[in-house]
Amino acid sequence: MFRKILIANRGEIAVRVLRACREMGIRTVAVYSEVDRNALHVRYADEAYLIGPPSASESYLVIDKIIDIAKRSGAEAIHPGYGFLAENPRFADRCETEKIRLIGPSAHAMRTMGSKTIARKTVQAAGVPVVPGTVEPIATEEDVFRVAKEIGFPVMLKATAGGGGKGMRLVREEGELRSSLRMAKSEAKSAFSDDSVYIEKYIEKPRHVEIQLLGDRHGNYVHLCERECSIQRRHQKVIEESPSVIVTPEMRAAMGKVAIEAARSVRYEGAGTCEFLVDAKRNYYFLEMNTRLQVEHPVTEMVTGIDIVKEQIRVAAGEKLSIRQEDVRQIGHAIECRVYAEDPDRNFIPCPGLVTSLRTPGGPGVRDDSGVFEGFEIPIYYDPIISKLVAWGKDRTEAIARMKRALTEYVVTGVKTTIPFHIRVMNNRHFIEGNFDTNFIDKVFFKEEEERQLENEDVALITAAIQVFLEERKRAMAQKPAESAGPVSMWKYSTRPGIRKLG
Amino acid sequence: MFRKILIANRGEIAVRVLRACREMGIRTVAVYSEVDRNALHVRYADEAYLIGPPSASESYLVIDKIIDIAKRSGAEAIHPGYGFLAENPRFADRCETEKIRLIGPSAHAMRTMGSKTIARKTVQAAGVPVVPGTVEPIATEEDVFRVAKEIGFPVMLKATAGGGGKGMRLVREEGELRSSLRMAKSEAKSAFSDDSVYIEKYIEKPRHVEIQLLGDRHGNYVHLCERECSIQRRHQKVIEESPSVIVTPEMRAAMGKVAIEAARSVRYEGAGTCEFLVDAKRNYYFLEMNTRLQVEHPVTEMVTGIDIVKEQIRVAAGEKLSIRQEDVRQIGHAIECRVYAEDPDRNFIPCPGLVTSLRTPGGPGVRDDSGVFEGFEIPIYYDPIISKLVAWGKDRTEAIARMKRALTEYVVTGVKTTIPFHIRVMNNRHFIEGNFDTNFIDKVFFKEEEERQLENEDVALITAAIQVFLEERKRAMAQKPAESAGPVSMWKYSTRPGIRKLG
Amino acid sequence: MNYIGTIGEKEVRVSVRETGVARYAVTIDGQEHLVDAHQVQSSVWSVLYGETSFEVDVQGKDEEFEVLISGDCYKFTLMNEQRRAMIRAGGKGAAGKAMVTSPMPGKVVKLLVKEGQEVKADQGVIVVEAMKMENELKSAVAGKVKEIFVKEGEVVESGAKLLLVE
Amino acid sequence: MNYIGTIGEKEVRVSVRETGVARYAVTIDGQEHLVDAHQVQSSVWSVLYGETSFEVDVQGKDEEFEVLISGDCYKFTLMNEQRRAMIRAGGKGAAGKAMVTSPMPGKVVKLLVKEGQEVKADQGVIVVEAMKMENELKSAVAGKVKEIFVKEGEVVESGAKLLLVE
Repeated sequence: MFRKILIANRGEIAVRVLRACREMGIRTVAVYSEVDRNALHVRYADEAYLIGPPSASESYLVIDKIIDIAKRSGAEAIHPGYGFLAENPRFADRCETEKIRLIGPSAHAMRTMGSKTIARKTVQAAGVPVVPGTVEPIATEEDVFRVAKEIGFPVMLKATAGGGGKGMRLVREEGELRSSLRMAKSEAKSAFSDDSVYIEKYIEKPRHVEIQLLGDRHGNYVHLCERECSIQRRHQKVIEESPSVIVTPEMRAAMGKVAIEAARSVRYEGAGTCEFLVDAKRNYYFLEMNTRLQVEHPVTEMVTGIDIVKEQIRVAAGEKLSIRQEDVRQIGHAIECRVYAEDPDRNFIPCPGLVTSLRTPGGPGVRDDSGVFEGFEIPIYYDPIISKLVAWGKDRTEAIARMKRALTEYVVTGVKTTIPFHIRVMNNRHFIEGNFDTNFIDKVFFKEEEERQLENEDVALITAAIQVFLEERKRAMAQKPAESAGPVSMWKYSTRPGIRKLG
Repeated sequence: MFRKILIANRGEIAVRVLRACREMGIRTVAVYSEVDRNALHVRYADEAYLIGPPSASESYLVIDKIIDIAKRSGAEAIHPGYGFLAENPRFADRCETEKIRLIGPSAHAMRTMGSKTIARKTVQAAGVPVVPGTVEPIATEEDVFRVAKEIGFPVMLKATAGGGGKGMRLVREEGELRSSLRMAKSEAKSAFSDDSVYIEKYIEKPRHVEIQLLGDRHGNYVHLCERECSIQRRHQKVIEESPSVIVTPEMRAAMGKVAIEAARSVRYEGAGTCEFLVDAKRNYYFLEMNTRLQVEHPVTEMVTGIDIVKEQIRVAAGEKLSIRQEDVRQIGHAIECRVYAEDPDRNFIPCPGLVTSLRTPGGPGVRDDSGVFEGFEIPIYYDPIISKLVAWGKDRTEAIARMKRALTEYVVTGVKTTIPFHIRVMNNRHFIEGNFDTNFIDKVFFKEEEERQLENEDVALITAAIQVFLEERKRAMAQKPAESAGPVSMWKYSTRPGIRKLG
Repeated sequence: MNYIGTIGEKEVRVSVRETGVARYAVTIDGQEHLVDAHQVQSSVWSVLYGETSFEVDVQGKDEEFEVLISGDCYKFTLMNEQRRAMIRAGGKGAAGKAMVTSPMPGKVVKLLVKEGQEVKADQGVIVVEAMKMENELKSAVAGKVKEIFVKEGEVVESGAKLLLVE
Repeated sequence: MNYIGTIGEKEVRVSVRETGVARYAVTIDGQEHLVDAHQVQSSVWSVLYGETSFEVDVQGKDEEFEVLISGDCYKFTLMNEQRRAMIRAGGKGAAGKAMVTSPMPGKVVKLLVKEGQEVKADQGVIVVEAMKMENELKSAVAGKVKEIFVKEGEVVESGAKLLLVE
């Protein structure tokens, strides 16, 4: 087993990996940019190295710097988390050259699956159904227009190197195509340093179901059942759960088998995920394979009891998987809500800033994977994720009730968060009934929300008025003695009952 | 099912019950004393009623007040938590008279099991082995001396109405007997309004193992396996775990069966616990039955996935138990550390006060049941419990590693806590090996701790020195301009590099 | 103290009177509400209205409030009566409709218009990146770009003026 | 700044110099240590000593410190050199050995001695209850009870003088 691991990431996922290492007795090395000096990952690690300015392209994305720190610190392995260098085959190549173990699949597996077009080709060849579309990146604007018209609108533009909703645009009609293409390419360029995009037919009312996989160097594979991630905004997952309400045992077994075949085709090692779109008739189409730890891995951990990060580390060290397929049990139901520093009432605009107070939920069946603390300034440079809140219940009903309970306990002030949004989703009839698809948030939820009557307007107004009242009095108290500093004005104040106490 | 429940308690256990109610969609009524206005249980409840001054005997223990609030609020049931009125048969009687459902066993069960002497008699009659000693409270000081000499020292003095280590004293030799008796009686009087005590033979090197039970009104019983609670200080449990390292499957089945028989003998309803002492040869002796929800119930919830509080509420509403014995599975291993506001380095002296900062641990397998928040003033009037931290792992090794990891993440400042103590226990070789008894903390652990070399004295000294340095400079900056308010002195300061920045 | 609350189109008169320690009588359009309100954590209040318990998070900037109760967000303005009278008299507060401001801290990635250019209502005029997402900001009104206050590549604060359309 | 640290029987000389933003050179008995130290939450510090990362909780009252690192508690005093010189000259700090003080806030349940009574070292003299646990406090020295400052039933603060044995 490794004695020391470098975690080439920040925020909640760096903390997640640090926790696994600490529990395994492995020493940890954190890297941090100038704005992250006080971040939790720096404080939880055994060692921490500064790697440059805030911009990720000058710090967390610089391969040379990460490799240099790994060597200086004597780290034998690097865990890339998700994002940043996690699916960068050049980084995987470099680690191999430098004889540092990258905790993840081979560069070959990354390249094959990382290019969505090659991945589609590979999987299609193995007989797995894929969504109609191009299998090559599209070179010119003319081609984009031509192919889009061939497949027929609506179409999806997707970054070849993409992930996490970046570089992705839904185009409903030809008039939107040009500007969407520009945005998708520009986002792709800045997120992945690669602006190539491809086109897919857009499937109406699809549900997003994915299979979590683990593989080792010895050719063993297990799947850890499915997660459903249909609750999305801007094509980015915000709520995930396991099991999925639409997946039957037969479907689970079939999808698991297909996913393992896909993994086997690239001799996949470590943790990975095959994503599928499922249409209204429960047909599933391979979408892509994520060759990294997923943001939403905790829901699978909650229902299976398997620590996916520890398994990643073990197989990277050459060990065999500690579980066989028949040991995998999906017990109860887990839901994850991604808590972002965003304003859900203003189209999820990012709201970085200082966390002025924080109260995390606790009690039975609740897990919070957080990267912030009271007094932390959420930087503008990175993903605005605050934490991932996960609730487990013996069934979906209990999991939803528990999640709602935990969300109402969760207090984050100073920045706007998606917590209120999640509470409203947990209260939504369609969500509770399991009746939704990937368009649910944009198309159904917000419309229903607009019509909902709010109950406590009086209490809101009363409390705000009291706060204003006290603030005004405080200001008055602070100014008055200075302005007319005579004893008379002081006396005048002190005779008004109750005033002094609270000034 | 009930529509509204009153929770006649405070702190973490009130919060625990509130969480269950909220998840079940039941409205909640909190009661609070004058010092608890801002407490979490008041804020998490749907309704909250002031019931008097801080002293529990004028608030949380006053039956009339609790009943009055239940009626005013329209609560159909009362959950008493643990402590306060939880095992008070007069309260149970009163609830019955008033037609309010008490979530707990009948007054008869409480009376039988609540008197340790009657309980011993009852169980002994059924052939269950009990610890040698008196079965009646002892009337006079002379009798105490006579019986103690008959059984032979060491003996335990125990309050007949006791629990939680209160009114309990170990007496090793005759010379200590008189003062110990006085203390035990006085504590028993103030804690339970009943100063009667009895004597038991003290079993050397015993381990404390208990069986969690559930029973319903329809005569169904299940046991939820064992917890081991041998890590105690002042005869009070501080660390609990499930399973116990010394319990074999056969022993578990046998103890479970005996415990169910004990419960059946009083037609026990709800959640209860049979406590046993286990000697070095794995003989077990019935100690007592706790007719309430135990502090340490979460470890059982973590390994069985059963929400004990919800089951309590369901059976109190007349429903059948939702689980059969064959459904109960003990999966993995869970450990609980009770985090108290106490100074472990000064004989666990209580340290009430203001919680100036708080960071709760998170991540996989961690549950925190807390009753405090940043800015809360832990009152001097009640148990100094801050929270119960529980870690689950696939085996004991992982649970210990995870607990240690979680404890080092846990930050509570402003009051001293037992967190450092727990970290040291998790690092202790004997604890890790499972080699301990109820005397471990007092007899072994602290001696070993004294000999342990600390590693980071330099870092401690350096950091304290920096803090003093900055504080002194701040004070100097604040005073200087006022004392010699001329521009010269200001100028003098401003030329010293770096000073202004940090003032 | 007297305040004017504006909730959507509706205006209400609000007054606050302290009746004891942490106790207040708040009158809304003539109806008096008695509450026990404690500020428990930063902007979080524990409010007992009668015996009903609420946790209320009051986020307010200047006179604009967003109040959270159980995941519901209540938006309104609340202004001291005298202050409002003063502002009305001064005639302030009219401008700003045509000002495009940054809704979050971020970096200006691209200007889509030039000074003097005609724009339509709802036309994208500038792209601001925050946390790796690009956000195209639109002009609320049709008109001519009067002034551009930022350059491409510039880092801007939340609320920063970006450009003015008239 | 120069300080004297006292750890058990041992005395060390400590000096602190600021070398940059949140960077310090701390010398302990002549050996210089360079650290990067940020106060991140109340009394909690994030310290990078070289590249090794520590979370350090510094609880200090007057000159007495209890510092927590990974569950280990380091106790010592740290005093400004000049201040210590002054105190030594003034001859303060001798008394207090025979004073029984309350180690926690609580209520005096029972006085076990009367004024004028002879007590042995380690003899219980007073019972203080906090959080329903009774704590018998002992006299550190043998002698006579000179003065009792509290009555039974009285609520006392942490550190309150209870009685004096001479």
